[in-house]
Amino acid sequence: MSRYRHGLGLAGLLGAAVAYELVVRALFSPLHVPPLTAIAPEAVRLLGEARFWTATGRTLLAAVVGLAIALAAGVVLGFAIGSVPGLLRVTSSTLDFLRPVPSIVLIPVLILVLDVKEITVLLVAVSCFWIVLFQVLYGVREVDQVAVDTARSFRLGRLARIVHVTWPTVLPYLGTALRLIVSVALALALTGGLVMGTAGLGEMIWSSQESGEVTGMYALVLLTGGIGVAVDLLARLAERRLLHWHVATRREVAA
Amino acid sequence: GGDEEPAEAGGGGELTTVTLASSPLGHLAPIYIAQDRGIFAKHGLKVEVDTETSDLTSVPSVLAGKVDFATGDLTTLIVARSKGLDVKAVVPASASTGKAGADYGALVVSGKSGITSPKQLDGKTVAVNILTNIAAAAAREAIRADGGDPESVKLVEIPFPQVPAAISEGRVDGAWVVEPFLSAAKAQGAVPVGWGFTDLAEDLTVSAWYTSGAFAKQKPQVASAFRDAVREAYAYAREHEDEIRAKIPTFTEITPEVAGRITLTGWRDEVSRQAAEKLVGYAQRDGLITTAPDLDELILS
Amino acid sequence: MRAGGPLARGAAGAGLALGLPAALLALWWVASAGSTNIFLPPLRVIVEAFGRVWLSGTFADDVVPSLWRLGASYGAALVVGVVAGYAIGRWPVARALTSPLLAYFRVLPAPVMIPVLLVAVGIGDATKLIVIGLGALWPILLNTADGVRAVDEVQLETAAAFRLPVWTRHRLTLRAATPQIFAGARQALGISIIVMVVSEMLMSTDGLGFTVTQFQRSFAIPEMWSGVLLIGALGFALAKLFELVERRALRWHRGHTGREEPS
Amino acid sequence: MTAELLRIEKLGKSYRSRERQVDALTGIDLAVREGEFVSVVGPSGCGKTTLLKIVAGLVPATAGEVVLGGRRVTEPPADLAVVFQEYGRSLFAWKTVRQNVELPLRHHVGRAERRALVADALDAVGLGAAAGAYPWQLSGGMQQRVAIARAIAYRPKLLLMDEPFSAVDAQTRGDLEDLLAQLWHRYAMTVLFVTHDIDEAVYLSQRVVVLGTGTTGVQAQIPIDLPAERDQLGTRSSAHFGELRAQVYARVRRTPRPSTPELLERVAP
Amino acid sequence: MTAELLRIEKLGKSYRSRERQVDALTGIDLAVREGEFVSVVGPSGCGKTTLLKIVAGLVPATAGEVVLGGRRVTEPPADLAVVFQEYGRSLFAWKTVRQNVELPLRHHVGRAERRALVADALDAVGLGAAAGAYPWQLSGGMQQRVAIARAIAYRPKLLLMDEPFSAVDAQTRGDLEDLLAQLWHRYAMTVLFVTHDIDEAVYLSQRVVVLGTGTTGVQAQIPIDLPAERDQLGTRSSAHFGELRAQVYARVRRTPRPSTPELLERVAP
Ligand SMILES: Nc1ncnc2c1ncn2[C@@H]1O[C@H](COP(=O)(O)OP(=O)(O)OP(=O)(O)O)[C@@H](O)[C@H]1O
Ligand SMILES: Nc1ncnc2c1ncn2[C@@H]1O[C@H](COP(=O)(O)OP(=O)(O)OP(=O)(O)O)[C@@H](O)[C@H]1O
Ligand SMILES: [Mg+2]
Ligand SMILES: [Mg+2]
Repeated sequence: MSRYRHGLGLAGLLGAAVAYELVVRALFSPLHVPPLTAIAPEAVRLLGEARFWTATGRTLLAAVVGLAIALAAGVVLGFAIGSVPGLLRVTSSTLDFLRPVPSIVLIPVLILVLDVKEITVLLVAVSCFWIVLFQVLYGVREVDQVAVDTARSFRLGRLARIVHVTWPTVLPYLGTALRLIVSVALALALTGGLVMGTAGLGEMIWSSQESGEVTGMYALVLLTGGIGVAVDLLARLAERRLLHWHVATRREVAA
Repeated sequence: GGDEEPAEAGGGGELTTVTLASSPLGHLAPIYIAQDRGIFAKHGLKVEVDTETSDLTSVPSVLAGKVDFATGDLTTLIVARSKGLDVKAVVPASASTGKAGADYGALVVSGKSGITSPKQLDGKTVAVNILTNIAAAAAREAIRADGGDPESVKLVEIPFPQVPAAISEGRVDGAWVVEPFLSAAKAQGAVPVGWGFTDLAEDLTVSAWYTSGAFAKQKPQVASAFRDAVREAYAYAREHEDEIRAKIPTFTEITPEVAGRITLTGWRDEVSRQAAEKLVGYAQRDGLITTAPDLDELILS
Repeated sequence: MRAGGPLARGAAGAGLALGLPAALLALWWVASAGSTNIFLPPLRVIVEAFGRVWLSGTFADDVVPSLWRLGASYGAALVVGVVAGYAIGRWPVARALTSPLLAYFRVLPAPVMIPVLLVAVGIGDATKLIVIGLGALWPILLNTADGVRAVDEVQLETAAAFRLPVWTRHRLTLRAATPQIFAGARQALGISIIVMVVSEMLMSTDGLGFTVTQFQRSFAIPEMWSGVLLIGALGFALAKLFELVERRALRWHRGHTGREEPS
Repeated sequence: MTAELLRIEKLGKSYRSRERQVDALTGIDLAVREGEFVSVVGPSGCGKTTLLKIVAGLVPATAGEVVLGGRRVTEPPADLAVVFQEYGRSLFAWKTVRQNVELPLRHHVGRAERRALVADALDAVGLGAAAGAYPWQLSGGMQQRVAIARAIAYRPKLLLMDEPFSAVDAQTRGDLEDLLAQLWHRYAMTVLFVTHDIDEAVYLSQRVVVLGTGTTGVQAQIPIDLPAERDQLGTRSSAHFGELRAQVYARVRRTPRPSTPELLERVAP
Repeated sequence: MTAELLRIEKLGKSYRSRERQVDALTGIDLAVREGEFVSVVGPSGCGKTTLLKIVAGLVPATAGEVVLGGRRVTEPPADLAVVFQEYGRSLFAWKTVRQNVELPLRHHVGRAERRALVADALDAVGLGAAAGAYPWQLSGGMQQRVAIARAIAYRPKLLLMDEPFSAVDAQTRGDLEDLLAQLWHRYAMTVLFVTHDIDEAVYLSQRVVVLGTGTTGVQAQIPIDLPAERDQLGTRSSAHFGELRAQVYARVRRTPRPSTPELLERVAP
């Protein structure tokens, strides 16, 4: 089953690749949007370069650190706000106000106290934090009153209720959040390179753009997306292990 | 930053470290060469180039003393100065070659458009990389100098790398573009019709290395040592263009083949005061600033 | 316990909602009052700039185009996200087929896509709409898919046993997934405002993001901060609007999970 | 004698997961005539619900087959109504009681007739006044009656009920039993009825099927030859009722109980 | 005579929402002694579950008060266990059967003793072999027994059970009844037991409380003076059992039924 599923995923990717090739060849000049047949060899060449791996390492590091911060902060705050009565009502307007402020606008201010690497991590962390926070806040609302009543009747404390009742209920929502923030983290780590020149894949892409190396740039984009695919695979494996009891997972395992 | 007084030029002793912030662009070539050839050391300096920077971060970084020198285009520096930001231009980073028809930036149109002169762009859409910098001024001035009305032109922001595609796909009617994209655009059928840099001023300083007023005041020797070293580097560069062209591919993604073909920026020793005055005028006219900055404060004497 | 009419309760609610922001603003006001850092101007100066900039023609010139872009792409993302998310959540084959592909596209940041879109669709609003839409799409799509996947099997079995028409069954499944779809839509709202601002930083001639960027580039720092305030206020207003819709649509869910407060 | 409607042959079902394998049903053979009322009794966990779900085409069997009206069941057949054991979860929380009952009728009957059907069904289960309430505003027994109302308003040919009266009080239960018997007579439905109440099984049905646990299959099929017209007091106190009841009890008692671990499930190695 | 443990006074509860107002309970007065076994019967929707939840401190009353061991109940009191009517929803889907039963014990007893308690409780309800399964892998009756096992493993002082045997077969039900009676004796628990089965109520309890619908309050309290030692066959066939049963039946029959719309709920204007 699992192999079959991965086979389908591969088929999806191949289909998209073929579609891309056809559309690009039909509609675009290879100078502006190169076909895959031109990008792929370039990507393979990049894979052999140490430079590429260093850049990838840097980008992934920023993404991972930012993501970890966001996850920790989002989960802690989300559970606190979501499970302490009244706290949501007090904080919600502030959250709503702060949520849409694009951190990119604040870069000139942030640079006064942080360096670009830290800002990149911060960009990642802030964007992912909001996603985790809201996903947790919505997840907390799924908690079944009967389950809570059961826990309360056995006098499980607030913390124990969070661990044994709220947390597992929120977990599927967090699963969704995880897949969202994994890509957001990568995308923003790249953006850091693109708008601030933070060393890494984003900066390489920027540099290729600035040097008019269109094919090189597309090759980098192709490889970056590859990271996304790999991470998604991991996320799905994790879901099968951690959420095996959840309707969604068990239905698919049975199917 | 540099925390010690520099030794006298040429003297031995400790080198003062200065940090430079600039994106990895062509104008860094003379700096790297100067570093290789010990020109900075000769002036008692050791430079560290921080390429992890951008337009967004360089001015605050310099003002906060996180880096000593950075590059910025002259219009941006003028605007910053007029808003009270204490920036000081030290030495040009890139300059117009001063030769219309052979400059490193130009106003281009599609070869198929039938447009042959800038004033025909009246009422059309023209791309510049940033609306508030020298590119916009250059584009406007090219049209104005040709007798057109820049007010009627719709300026949009398109980053330089996308200009060749935007022109050849007909997404914009004209675009201000610099090397290496000027060459790329020409190779894809675009034709230059205006040379805004030379229209702006005869000896236009396009961008400059600048520092903060505080730094210039506290460590005047370092600032002038840096200026002298860069000037010496430019003198070398003027004589050894091939070395510059060979250097560019080592720190950018530009291929040696392209680097050998593009028009290089001019290297000048002085931030042109005359050009700056003109730019102030344009900036006032285009509504970028309301009060003219004191150019004595802006340009390190 | 139930003292006070709806008016009093409304006032108490407003007090709860606005208390913290008011306190924070006051704190900011005091803390920044003596600031000499040009990048962190006193709130007083920012508020002055706010009046000057936004309570004039700029509002109509910039906020209106931004709002229209936001509305159009958010709406489109909602439709596409729910439909695609439903298909992916409902049919494991669809999920298996598209999962890596979508993971691939999710990673691409807007600045990477814009050059491609520039060539493909040009410099008009279309590019911005697509970029905003793509930003808003993922949370909606993923949440819809996961919400649909998690629909109670007894509900699906009930619908199947009574042989309800296919469309009714799809509608029921979708309805059962609405709590999580709303979570996605809520995420997307915040994200799309941000992406709207970011997308207007490129290739734009108007809009909130454009104006804020211009302020930033021309070192009009108080004006820039006033733009940030406006963006926050906009987000706040849209979030409240969203909540209004959500409260109506998810009342059953509050009741079902035992959170329906007496009114 | 009417024609055979449902034939279950060598039916088997095992649930497999990574850690456990449970043979819920093995070698079940059963035939139900059209218009028959058959009750299924058996110990908790013996596979009654599984059987019903397979007959309803909701769960695929892992062995054998179910043939309904000459057709192999692979998806829910037409004119079927099910009252699920998990009545609470089978109601749609965002729909009112009325809308829940109305839902299956929407594409079959006109608006006016639908209204009448729904109102009648709700009145019949004593929930006329709760039509506008949401399921989560109701007590357990009320929710169960909504599920019953939905099934009877639908007027199915085949009615599958899984412990439909488990959550209502004795008196309501009696009323609902009579209601069901009446409807069955009037609309010539075929009913497959799972219950834990042996008296109820005897009182309502024409045949009681005793199911054994897991691998043991159908233990007994006891025909209930009580007169067609039954009533709570008369029938239940009749001597023949007592005999039949005792007979079923005896069979049930002899059925291996699932509380014995070996029978409850055979955990795969 | 032992001391009074629970006193319920003028208890009232109305559920209010935008469209409806339901008076689930009005003017309930009830006292329970320590170690007493009290059953509550009453028509579906009369407020039994609501009463239990108020006693458990899970739902706030809208009138009157509940005093437990001298303290007004505002939150769940110590040493309380509840078997909820919605047994399915009260089990944690992400925990195995064993973990579900173990959860309330975690902070009270050591690991070894806990293991033993859990294993005993599961064996007692016949689910020893299903300890490693997840609730959704179990049949309805099995789930209900997990909930029972969880409550009895906890050894509460006060045990509230809401139709705890509704989903199990007759024989298992009998066994569980006896198990409960035994535990009640051995651990001197106080039990408040909601059921729809009047025989069961009489068989198990020392007193049967008949609840009326909505505004009608407690209809009757019938002391069950059967001998302390009871057994399924002997007790149930005794003449006195029959008398008591008839007495309760008669009271229940006279109780206004909620199927009458006016009584079911009073919709607020
Ligand atoms: N989804 C499932 N996954 C794994 N095992 C299951 C599943 N559903 C049921 N079972 C197992 O199948 C067996 C039969 O279950 P079923 O629900 O059919 O019993 P039942 O006769 O309806 O019992 P009850 O009277 O308690 O409702 C049980 O042992 C149960 O554990
Ligand atoms: N959350 C709620 N919101 C509104 N009304 C409710 C709610 N819970 C219960 N009710 C109403 O309160 C009344 C009593 O409900 P309760 O669940 O206590 O009855 P019950 O005696 O346990 O019935 P049953 O025997 O059917 O379980 C019912 O009319 C029901 O509709
Ligand atoms: Mg069952
Ligand atoms: Mg109840």
